[in-house]
Amino acid sequence: MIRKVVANADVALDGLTDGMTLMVGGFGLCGIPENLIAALRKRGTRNLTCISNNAGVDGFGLGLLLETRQIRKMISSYVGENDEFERQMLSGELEVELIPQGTLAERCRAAGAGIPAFFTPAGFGTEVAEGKEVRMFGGKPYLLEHAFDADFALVKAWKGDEAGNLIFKGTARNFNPMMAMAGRVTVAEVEELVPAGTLDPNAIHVPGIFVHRIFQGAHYEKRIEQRTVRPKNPAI
Amino acid sequence: MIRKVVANADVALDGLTDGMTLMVGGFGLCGIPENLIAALRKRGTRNLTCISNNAGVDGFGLGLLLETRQIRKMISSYVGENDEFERQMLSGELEVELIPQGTLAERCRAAGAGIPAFFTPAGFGTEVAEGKEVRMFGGKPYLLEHAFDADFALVKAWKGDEAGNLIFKGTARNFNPMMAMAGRVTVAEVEELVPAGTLDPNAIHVPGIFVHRIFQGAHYEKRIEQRTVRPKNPAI
Amino acid sequence: MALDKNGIARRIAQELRDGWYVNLGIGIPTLVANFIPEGIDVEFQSENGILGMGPFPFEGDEDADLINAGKQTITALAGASLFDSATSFGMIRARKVQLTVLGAMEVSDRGDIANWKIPGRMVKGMGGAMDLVASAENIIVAMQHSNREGESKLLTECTLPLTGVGCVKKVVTDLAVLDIDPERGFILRERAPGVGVDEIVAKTAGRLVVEGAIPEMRL
Amino acid sequence: MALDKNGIARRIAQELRDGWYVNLGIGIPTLVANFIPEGIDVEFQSENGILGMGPFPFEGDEDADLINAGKQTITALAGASLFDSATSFGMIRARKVQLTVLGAMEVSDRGDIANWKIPGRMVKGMGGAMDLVASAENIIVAMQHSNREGESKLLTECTLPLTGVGCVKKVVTDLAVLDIDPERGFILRERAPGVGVDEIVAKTAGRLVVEGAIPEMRL
Repeated sequence: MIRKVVANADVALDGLTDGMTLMVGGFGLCGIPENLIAALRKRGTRNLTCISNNAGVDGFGLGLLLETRQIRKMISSYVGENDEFERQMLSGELEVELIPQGTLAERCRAAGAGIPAFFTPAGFGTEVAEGKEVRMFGGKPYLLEHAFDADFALVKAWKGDEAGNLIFKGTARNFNPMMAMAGRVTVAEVEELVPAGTLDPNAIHVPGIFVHRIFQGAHYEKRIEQRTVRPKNPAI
Repeated sequence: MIRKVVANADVALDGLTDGMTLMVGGFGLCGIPENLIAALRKRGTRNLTCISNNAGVDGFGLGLLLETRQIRKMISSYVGENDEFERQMLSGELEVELIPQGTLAERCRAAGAGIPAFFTPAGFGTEVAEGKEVRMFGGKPYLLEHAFDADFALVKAWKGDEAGNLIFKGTARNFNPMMAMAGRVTVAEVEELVPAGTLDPNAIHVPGIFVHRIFQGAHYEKRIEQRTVRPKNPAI
Repeated sequence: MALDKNGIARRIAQELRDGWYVNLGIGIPTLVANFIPEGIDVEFQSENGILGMGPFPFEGDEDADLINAGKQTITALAGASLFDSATSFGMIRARKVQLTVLGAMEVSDRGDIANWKIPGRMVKGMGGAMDLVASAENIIVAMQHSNREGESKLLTECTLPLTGVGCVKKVVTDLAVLDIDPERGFILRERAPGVGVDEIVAKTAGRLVVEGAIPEMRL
Repeated sequence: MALDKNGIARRIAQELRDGWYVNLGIGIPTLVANFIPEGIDVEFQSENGILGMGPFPFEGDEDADLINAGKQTITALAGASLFDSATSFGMIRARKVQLTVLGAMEVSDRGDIANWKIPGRMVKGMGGAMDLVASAENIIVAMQHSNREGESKLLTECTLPLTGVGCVKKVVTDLAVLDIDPERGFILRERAPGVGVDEIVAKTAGRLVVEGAIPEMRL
């Protein structure tokens, strides 16, 4: 079997240098590569461009890398919930490119599928369309969008095996699979790393060919952003 | 829950009429909708355009619909292994459009993902490129290809539930998921139909939203085209 | 009397049809799930990757790995499925979702919508809204008829940066139900209980068509 | 002496590098899997949707749901994964597969390949070949040096309809190993045991570069 297992998050980031473009999986704080973000903060790599649906919150997720000014540019669909982000953006320290969420997902998917460009309806007639080719299909206008190009993809899965195969849980899947497929170097951290042959080959979400390095995360906090519950019926 | 279960293959084809365009899942004889093909033959619908990677063999798979001259046009990547096909093609009774396999898969995927067109490298410089837009990305030429448009998609899965969720087994997955996503009306036949809530929501290959009708096939022959084996070591 | 948020949600819920897949935006749209009419089966999609979304979990059952697009903890119903963001927006663009309900800052009488950006204010992003409005065949906007300054949100032309062009088919506000005919403008269909047509006319800045007697909503 | 099919496959197997994902075409390429050098770990991809393809099943263990792109029954090794055709060609186009080995009817000295269609004969289709050759960075063609009529298959210009343009980097035939430099043509690297350079020159119709002493293959 092809060897992909690395000892820890620090080793997994070998070769990640200043000025690189990274994809970082997750939706809000759900399914983010916590251990890789922590290691990247420790590593101190600067001037990064991050493609990630959101930008974390103050003190967690990508917010940790914003605090240390390691991120030069964010490419996201939604960046609320983050005071430090807002401060840096308004002061001009941080460059921000906002992209419709489906376009963001499809540009990742295109990169991992060797499709350099595709047409999508999102953003026609809005400022997102500025400078983009518009073409009609079936009487409806579409924009030409391009595949992303990322030096590294940092993703988080529930389970993974030594062959690099990944399985996600719940809505923690989100952007992780497409980013895993898109990275020039893809690093996956998993809650549980198992021997090859343990996972059902039918149930793999990301085939190991897309994953270059894999390790079991030392610790997962898995913070919840909006804890919404209903009371248990006391009568039951 | 949204009601999708139908009694059998005959009912499942309600509304499928002469001249329609169908997607039919499978690779060779692996993962083909056997019961739907049989019902379609019984139904006698004619003048069909079939988008399917292959055209079956004499007496099985789509070969059954070729025998009865129900297919006017095949859109495939490979059509060997079928004498009746060859006869009809050479005599001009059957129209054939050959498409690179990856382009075929991606044109199905595009239809199910609401992407009207995309660029792909396959076929540049060959007769496949004739009449198609060529564009350079990163110094490499690509062809513009369009999403398919299919009135019906007929697919076959291993397990399915009442909500229309599908799970495939082995390489019987092949074109079935993308075709399921692409059909204006998608009909899925499954080896085992189970109540909603039985399948692991993490392990679904095709979410039920794409499947309009589902039923458990009455019988599966699952013919093997090339039975290749190695002898069991008698010493063990 | 003008409807409260639950009233708007309750009226929109009447638009649900059996067998529909529905995407509900954040805010008033989310409340629609609480008013599904008897005998109607619908399934909720959340664009971060779930179909068959259920109610909030019981206290103690929250799972950090199971949230909706508003980042709230949720549950999954029997028959639910989970998928990645590309598949999720694939089903949205391919029009497998029959109804999208979302909020807006402004709607024009040709169906344009603005709901993501106010110049001079911190811009948080469009999230999935641009994909949803550009793709959905059936979009209902849930909003107040007027903004906090008392200005109409139903305009001839949106003044804010657009989210989508010519896409909104129906608007349900605290005062009225209006269809949009791009040729003619807002078509007044129903008024909130006790709200007069005059008030709606006064508070609608865009072209408004009032034909015949306008019935009160039945809630 | 010219190599037999297994000899060609054995020589190509020497090109495998540890950690590569490899796609083997039908025919001679399939045989390459039988000659993986000691200490080299590679994983085989079949474009109908499997990574980690293993050998043929034992008699009685055949599974109709587990075949390769040649429609032969196969097995899956530990660590295998299964996927749909769109994902399969996605990984091919995105260049995740490090080596593609396939047969050909003709190859030109600029790396063009023809292997799918002979005018006047029944055309069966290109299958996945056009996607593979247009995408792969590293393509080795396995074929006989001459066709059944004794004509060279290594040409200045392909006469048959093309499968791909300027994509082949290396050709291994029964007589020789040749690299392709689009500027200079076929570069003779090795000759089959006992085969003379003269024979290779005589049987190569395209531009052929012979520089220095040409070693025999070590098999």
